[in-house]
Amino acid sequence: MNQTLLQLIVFLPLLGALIAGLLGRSIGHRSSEIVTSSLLVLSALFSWIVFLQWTMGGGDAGHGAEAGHGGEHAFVAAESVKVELFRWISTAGLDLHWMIRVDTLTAVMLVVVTTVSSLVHIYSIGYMHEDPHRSRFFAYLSLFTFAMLMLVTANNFLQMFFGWEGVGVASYLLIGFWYKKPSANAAAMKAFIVNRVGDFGFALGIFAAFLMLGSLDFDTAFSHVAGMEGKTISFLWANWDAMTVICLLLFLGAMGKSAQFLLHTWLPDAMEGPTPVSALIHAATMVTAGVFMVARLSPMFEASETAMTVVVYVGAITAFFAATVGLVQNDIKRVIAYSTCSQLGYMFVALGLGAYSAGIFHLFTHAFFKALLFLGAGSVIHAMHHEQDMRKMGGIKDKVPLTYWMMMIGTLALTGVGLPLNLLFDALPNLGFAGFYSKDSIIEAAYGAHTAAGGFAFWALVVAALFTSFYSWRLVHLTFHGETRASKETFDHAHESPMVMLVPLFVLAAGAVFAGYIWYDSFFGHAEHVEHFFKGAVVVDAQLIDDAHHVPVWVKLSATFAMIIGFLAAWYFYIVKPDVPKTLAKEHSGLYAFLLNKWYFDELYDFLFVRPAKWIGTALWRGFDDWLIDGMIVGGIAQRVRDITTQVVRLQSGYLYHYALAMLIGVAALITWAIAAGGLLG
Amino acid sequence: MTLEIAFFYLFAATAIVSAVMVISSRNPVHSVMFLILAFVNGAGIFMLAGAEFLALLLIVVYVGAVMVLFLFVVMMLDVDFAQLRQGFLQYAPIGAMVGGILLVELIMVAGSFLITPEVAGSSVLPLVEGVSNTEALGLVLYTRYVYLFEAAGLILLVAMIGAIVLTLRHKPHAKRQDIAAQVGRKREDAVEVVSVESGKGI
Amino acid sequence: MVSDLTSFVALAPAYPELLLAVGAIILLMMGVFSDAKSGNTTIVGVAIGLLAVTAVLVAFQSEDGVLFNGAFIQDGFARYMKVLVLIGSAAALVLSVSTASDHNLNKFEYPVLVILASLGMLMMISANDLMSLYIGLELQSLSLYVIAAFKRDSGRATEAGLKYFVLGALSSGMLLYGASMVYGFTGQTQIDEIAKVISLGDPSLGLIVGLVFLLAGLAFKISAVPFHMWTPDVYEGVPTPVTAFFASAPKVAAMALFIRIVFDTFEPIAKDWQQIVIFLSLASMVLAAFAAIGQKKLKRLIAYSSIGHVGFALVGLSAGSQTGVEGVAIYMAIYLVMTIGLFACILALRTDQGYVEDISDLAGIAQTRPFVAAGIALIMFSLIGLPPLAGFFAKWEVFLAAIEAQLFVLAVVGVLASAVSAFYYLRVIRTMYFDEPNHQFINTPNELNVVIALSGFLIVAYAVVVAGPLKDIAGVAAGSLF
Amino acid sequence: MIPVIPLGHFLTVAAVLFTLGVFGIFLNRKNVIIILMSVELILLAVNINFIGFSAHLQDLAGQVFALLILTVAAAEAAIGLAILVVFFRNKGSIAVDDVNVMKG
Amino acid sequence: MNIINNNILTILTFLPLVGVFFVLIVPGSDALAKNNMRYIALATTTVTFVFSLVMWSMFDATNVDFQFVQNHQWIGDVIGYRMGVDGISILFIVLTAMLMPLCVLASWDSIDKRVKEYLIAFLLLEFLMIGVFATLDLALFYIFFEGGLIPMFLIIGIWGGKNRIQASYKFFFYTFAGSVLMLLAIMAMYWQAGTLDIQQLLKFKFSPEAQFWLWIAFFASFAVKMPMWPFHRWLPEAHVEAPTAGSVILAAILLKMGGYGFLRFSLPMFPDASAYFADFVFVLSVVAIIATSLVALVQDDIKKLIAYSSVAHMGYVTMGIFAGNALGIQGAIFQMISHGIVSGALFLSVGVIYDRMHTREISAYGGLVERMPKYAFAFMIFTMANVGLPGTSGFVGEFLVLVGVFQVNTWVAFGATFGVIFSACYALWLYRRVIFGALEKDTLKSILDMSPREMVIIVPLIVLTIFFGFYPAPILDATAASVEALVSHYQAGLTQVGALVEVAH
Repeated sequence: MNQTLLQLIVFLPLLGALIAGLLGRSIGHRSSEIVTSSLLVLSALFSWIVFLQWTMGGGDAGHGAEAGHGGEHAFVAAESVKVELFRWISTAGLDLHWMIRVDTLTAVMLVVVTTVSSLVHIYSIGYMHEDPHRSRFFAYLSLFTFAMLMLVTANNFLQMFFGWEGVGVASYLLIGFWYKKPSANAAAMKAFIVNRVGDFGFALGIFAAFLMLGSLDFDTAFSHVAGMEGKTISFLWANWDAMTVICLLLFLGAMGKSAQFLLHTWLPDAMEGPTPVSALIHAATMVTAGVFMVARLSPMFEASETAMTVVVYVGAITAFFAATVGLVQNDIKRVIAYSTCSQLGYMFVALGLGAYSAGIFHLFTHAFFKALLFLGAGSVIHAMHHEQDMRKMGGIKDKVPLTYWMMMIGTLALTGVGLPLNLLFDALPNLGFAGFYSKDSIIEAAYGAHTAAGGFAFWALVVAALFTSFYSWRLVHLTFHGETRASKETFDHAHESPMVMLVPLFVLAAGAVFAGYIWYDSFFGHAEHVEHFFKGAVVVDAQLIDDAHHVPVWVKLSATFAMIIGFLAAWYFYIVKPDVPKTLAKEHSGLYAFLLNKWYFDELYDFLFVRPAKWIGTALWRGFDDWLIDGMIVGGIAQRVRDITTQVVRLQSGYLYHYALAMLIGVAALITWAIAAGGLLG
Repeated sequence: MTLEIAFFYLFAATAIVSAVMVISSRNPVHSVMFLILAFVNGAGIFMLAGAEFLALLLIVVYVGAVMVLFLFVVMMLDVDFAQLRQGFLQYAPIGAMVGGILLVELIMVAGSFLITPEVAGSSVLPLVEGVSNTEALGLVLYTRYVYLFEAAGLILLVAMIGAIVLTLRHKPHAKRQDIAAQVGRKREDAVEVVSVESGKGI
Repeated sequence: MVSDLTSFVALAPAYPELLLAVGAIILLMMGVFSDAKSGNTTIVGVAIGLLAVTAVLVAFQSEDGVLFNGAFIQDGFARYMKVLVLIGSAAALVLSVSTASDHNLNKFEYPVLVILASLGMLMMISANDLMSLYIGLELQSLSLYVIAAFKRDSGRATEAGLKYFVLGALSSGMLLYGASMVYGFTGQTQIDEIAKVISLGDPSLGLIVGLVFLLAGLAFKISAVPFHMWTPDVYEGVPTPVTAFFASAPKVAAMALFIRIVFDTFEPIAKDWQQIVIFLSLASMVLAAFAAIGQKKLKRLIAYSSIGHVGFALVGLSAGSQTGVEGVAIYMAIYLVMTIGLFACILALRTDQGYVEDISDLAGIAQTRPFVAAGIALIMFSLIGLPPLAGFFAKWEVFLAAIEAQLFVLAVVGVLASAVSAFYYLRVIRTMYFDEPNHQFINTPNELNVVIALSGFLIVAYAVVVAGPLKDIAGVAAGSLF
Repeated sequence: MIPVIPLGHFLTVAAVLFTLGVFGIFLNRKNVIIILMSVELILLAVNINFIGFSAHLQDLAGQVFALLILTVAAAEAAIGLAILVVFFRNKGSIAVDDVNVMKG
Repeated sequence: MNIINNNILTILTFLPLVGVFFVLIVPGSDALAKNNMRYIALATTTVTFVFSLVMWSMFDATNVDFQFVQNHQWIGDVIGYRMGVDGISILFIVLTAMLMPLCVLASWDSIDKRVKEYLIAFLLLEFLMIGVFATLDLALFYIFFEGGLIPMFLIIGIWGGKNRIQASYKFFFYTFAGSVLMLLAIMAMYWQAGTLDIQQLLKFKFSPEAQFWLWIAFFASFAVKMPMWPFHRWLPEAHVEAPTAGSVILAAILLKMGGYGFLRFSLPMFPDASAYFADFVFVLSVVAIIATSLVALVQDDIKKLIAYSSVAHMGYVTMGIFAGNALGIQGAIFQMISHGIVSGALFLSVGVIYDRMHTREISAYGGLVERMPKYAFAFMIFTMANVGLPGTSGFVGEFLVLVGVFQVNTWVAFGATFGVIFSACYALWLYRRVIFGALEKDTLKSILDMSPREMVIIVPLIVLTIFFGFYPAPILDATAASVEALVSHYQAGLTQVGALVEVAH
């Protein structure tokens, strides 16, 4: 494989970022936009070349075939191409290099990242055309893409961490792009800090991994996993199973980045950023980094059953939780954000079950349709003059027909609409939108795992699918159907977006429609195909895939049913009887408020962490530093010194007799002492 | 023997009592007088120890000159004796206590004395039988101790300079006789011969 | 019973003293018979010359020896200390050249008394007998009493003189009482002979008491706590050039005497006097550090500072070792330079109203008189003991000796005291550098500038230029005691 | 010619006189001249010590020392009185409590 | 070239004094004279920097011995003039020399009163700082170490802010009180070992009991200098009140002396005591990281916030050093160098706006990005480096330290890693309040972006921050061999821990 090509894929976005960022003012906005976008498009093209070369032509699949037999597997280095760039941290037993590593997993991610990113770039040309800081925006976008590419091409933990943090910063910058909005600033900070909480675990995981595995290089580290069985690590107060600790710590990082339950709070707030950002970062790419990470580290996770179980539970809970919150949100972007959160939960469930390929598959398809939804939403918002509240929309289907249809495609893909023809005739392929394939794969895998966690996950995911369907259709209905609730002026001025924004939608829509069908076999078809496709890049559990394919029919249909129920409910609530939601909300005001306020997580965290932190900080500052150290100890010493000084100065009374007395006392004391010391008295 | 001891006690007791009076009498003139008394008795003690020359010296030089000087100053300064400040005895207890301790220790030392053989035999300037005290001193003062003797002279010089520089005042309007100036005066200084042109005046 | 007066040549070790004594008398005569106004400066000049010549004579005379039947000794240690004393005295006179008239010191007796006092100091340093010790001490002290009260129209000066005198007399009394005890219990007055007797047997009680009294008397002269009480009052009361003199030469001489006494006389009972010295040292360092903080008057501050520095010097002495003595020797040299320089700076700061008295008068002189301010700042930093200035090396030497003698507590308390003392030194610097000026100053006489520059140079360049040679010389000096 | 009076007697007398002298210095509040006299007392005590030792050691050096002390004491008295006089001229008083301008 | 080669350390150390001389002889105090003095200082510091680079280029990183060694008798046979560098010290010299020209530039306009004294103080400081890192004599080390108090005290006190006097006093006393104890320890070492030559002392084995006390004494000095919690109280004040360049030097160099001291003395000379006290240091370090980060969070003064963050960052350094393994120590050194660059840059950045607005109140700013995009960019880079973002130099050190510490004590690593979160909190909170937000305050409406002079100061630091983030090899390679040697020396010296425990009880 052409190494230069790989380098170009990674560094073209950086080049774009530098040009737009540093020279943006000199070369003008238009040039910045064109330069970054075209570099990105170029990068995307190269990615596709690499992807196709890699998955279709190149690589002989021999290696992957042996990998994975029901959890017990020997390590086999994945087939990959590595391009070493230069030395990084290499000292004292640590030897880390900047390197571009490409295997199937990376190739998939490359395609996702560069494609979505280039489309978002192009879309942004239209979306951001009024913004006075456009070149900065494009610089950030490209910078983000670069960091994301560094993440997915990492060959060691630390480079991954670099990309990980890099995307975090880019996300921070982009969320806070409208720096004048306090809410945007707050959201940006929140995103970064919550992510850092995850990174806290990630970092500790890296340390532990280095300690136990002796290397931070993926291949080397993986090769040592086999010997880890039964090894314990002394962490904090006890000895633990080494791999469990490592994986759980690392997973904490993934939770942060992928907005999983407990660390999800930043994602909805991140919608303060410009919509293209939401599409790119908070739907298609960055948030999936956690999924990518777990997949990338699959050989390690495989070694810890506990960790895997935790992953399943967290994913399932997130999927369910986020879906519930999504039901009642009014901000169009927030709905999609919670949806993203929920879908990430699906992915983690897949990973936790060992169906890595299914998780990646969902990641892959999700990127298309979620980006589509976001960009579509952006288009709506653009049309509505930056109105995001769905309660002030409605009935604009005819005003923005193309956008409407694109959103429809996205919704269909998200809710997983498809015809399970395969159930009827084995020979027939299933037909459906992308989400149909990937989501059903996960649900089936959950059932097929035949574990307690799998069972739990199955039901959580099915219910989540129902909710997904409901809120997705709710969104469509509230936005496009029915009577408008927008002000007259806004409604009248609503207009279709320019082509520069629509074309990316078309492309993504194509992906949302076809991606599942085309790649289903590679990701979750026959186990052999999957293994051949991945070439060892992730662990492929052939047994599980097989089991998943052979679940009962009702299981296979459950997702579709859930989808249909959700659709019907939404139709009833928002088209047939638009009063019902309000009545319901009133009747169950507690539950409604609970959901509307996102289970009160923000308030809880504010109460648990933010305010105590500030309080402790103030206490330490005023109490410890100022009062105790400065006031009591230093000030106390100073005061004692002054006291002594006063006394001593008073001794110097100016009176001769006092002076003489002092001398007398001195001499008497010395004599007494000398006599006593000399032992002459005793 | 007993006589000597008796005299010693007499001298000692008088000296001590006088010393107490020196520091406690209200009138400084009395103090000076008691001091003289103390010195005289001290001289007696000297005498008993065989230091006749010093005993006489004490009376002649000290009583005769220094004490008179004291008396002179006391009279001259003409201080107001009556005033006695408050807080006089504020520190007296402490002082008395410390002084008492010191005294006890010093007396303890006095009791502890014993002449070790080495010390007794190693005298530098043994008192020679048959040589009077004065003669003995005279023999060493200008020879062995000439350095100290000369230095003592310098000390007296300092005392002289000091006393003069501190107390001598040239009153600006007092007229003093300057013999050198008188003698050195020449005719030219005193007499001016002026040839006056007639009719003009000086 | 032979006198040493057999030949003049035999007196070679005492030539400097003879020169000074004769010189003093000649100067006195010159003063008496010269015109009061113009003669003064000449006499001061001659006196300075005399001291300088003597210093040179001391420094380069090769004759060591014991004279006058053991009353007088000239050795390396004496030579070193004498040079310091003479430099100190000469410098003090230099400081008075153009400032004397402002302080009513412009009488010919002043230089004469300074010379006589210096002579007394030389005699103290060379004292090898309790009697010569006493005589030297009194010659010095009496001259100093007079000098203290020299500005006889000033209430402060005379009060200072009176206090100095009374307490000085008391201390002399104590010293004498001690001397009598030592004499009585050893039968000797000569220092080395006493040591011989002491080493024969266990020290008797009387000897110990004698030692304490003797050291108490000497502690007064070096103004070690608790015999220091006169120092601040006297330093404040007497005219500044006199303070400069008091703070420099006599301290060195008394310290030299102290060293000689403890090492030559009481060497066999080192344990006993070490205890006392440690006590004096601790008390001086600590008390001075605290007391100085409360001072507003510059000269009082310097007084406490000098008390503190005596404490530090005694740290070296406490060690009771040759390195310790070497340390003290170096310490005194550095202390002398710092003191002289400091007083030069103070005398250089004259306003229309008079000389600076309060520390607050120094406000902002960094801007109006940067040269002098820099001088004071340097000296203050040096007094704190901050490297690379000379003061640091002074402390280095003495504390090193203390550590070697394993006097850890003393050392720790010492350095902590020096940390506390930094506070008041810094206050002076702060006033000069951080505050705004509030006085106009008139120009500095040239000789003061020279002194400031010279001492500043020595302080700054000490490490590079002076340290090595001085250490060698001090080593030789200390060696002669052992 | 060992004197019959035991040395302890001399030393005791001297000690008492010395202590009285010291007492005189710091108990006295009336006037400074008494202090000067106390100093003289101290010197007397010292002299008694020397003389006593001299006699018992059969050694002349003590007497020579005492002689020097006498000489110096005279000089000291002269200077002390001179200082006292100038002080009086400035202050108009020689009360001990008035010797108190400088303190702290 | 041989002469230079043999005397390069002397040249480096004393070059600033040449500058002092020339500044001194510039007559007058008018604008022209001031400018001349500034140019002299700039030239001197630049030349020094060039020399330091020359030295670095001649330095043989594979050689663990001291290099460019000079060893002469000086004061008696006690204190010698001994110079030499190894991998541990050389970079600090380069860092010092590098920052000085920037400091001179940073004070170009902002210091206009008593310029002569100011420049002299700075050049003296440079002399002393280079000396600290270059000397191989313990006493000489102390001389340089402590001598720095003088110019720094004056710099804070004369050219500082409102509370400068209190700040300068605090700075002085904290440091002084700590280091006098070290002075005694130095003497005790001389007494025990009979030499002050660091090379000899490194070979000398102190008894466990001696180590115990010596360690404490050295700790007293270095802990204050670092500063370690709870000896840190002087730092916020000194930093806040010092003029910009003073803060830079304080944060970038003076703090490093403590770390350098630990590395040079505590660890190799008192290995047993170091091992014994390691847990103690760990606890303090963790507390420092967490507590001061939290305190930083609630500051309303920009410089104070950065100062507190410095304390937190120094926590990593102490922790890494006492981890006692190569990773930790490498990390600690890197962290110090990086912090030197980053915190220096942060203070310089604060100086940029302080010069314009004369206030350090965070609330006085907001929305600066509007008028000062370049500045916002620079500040962002440094903020991120402060946060420890990978790709900036701030990350490498932190990472290495934590990896190293994790191998020794997971609790400590666990606690310290919280710093990752907190640093993000306070740094971004600061950034948000100063740079972001709407530009509402009238006073800020006419504020100008960085001038070319300021660009010259800031840009090199940006470049270095990022360069070392991506390619830390120049630093790591320079120190690697020496650190390995240090670690093996330390481990070899660890034979008597048990004995020391007995001593302590």
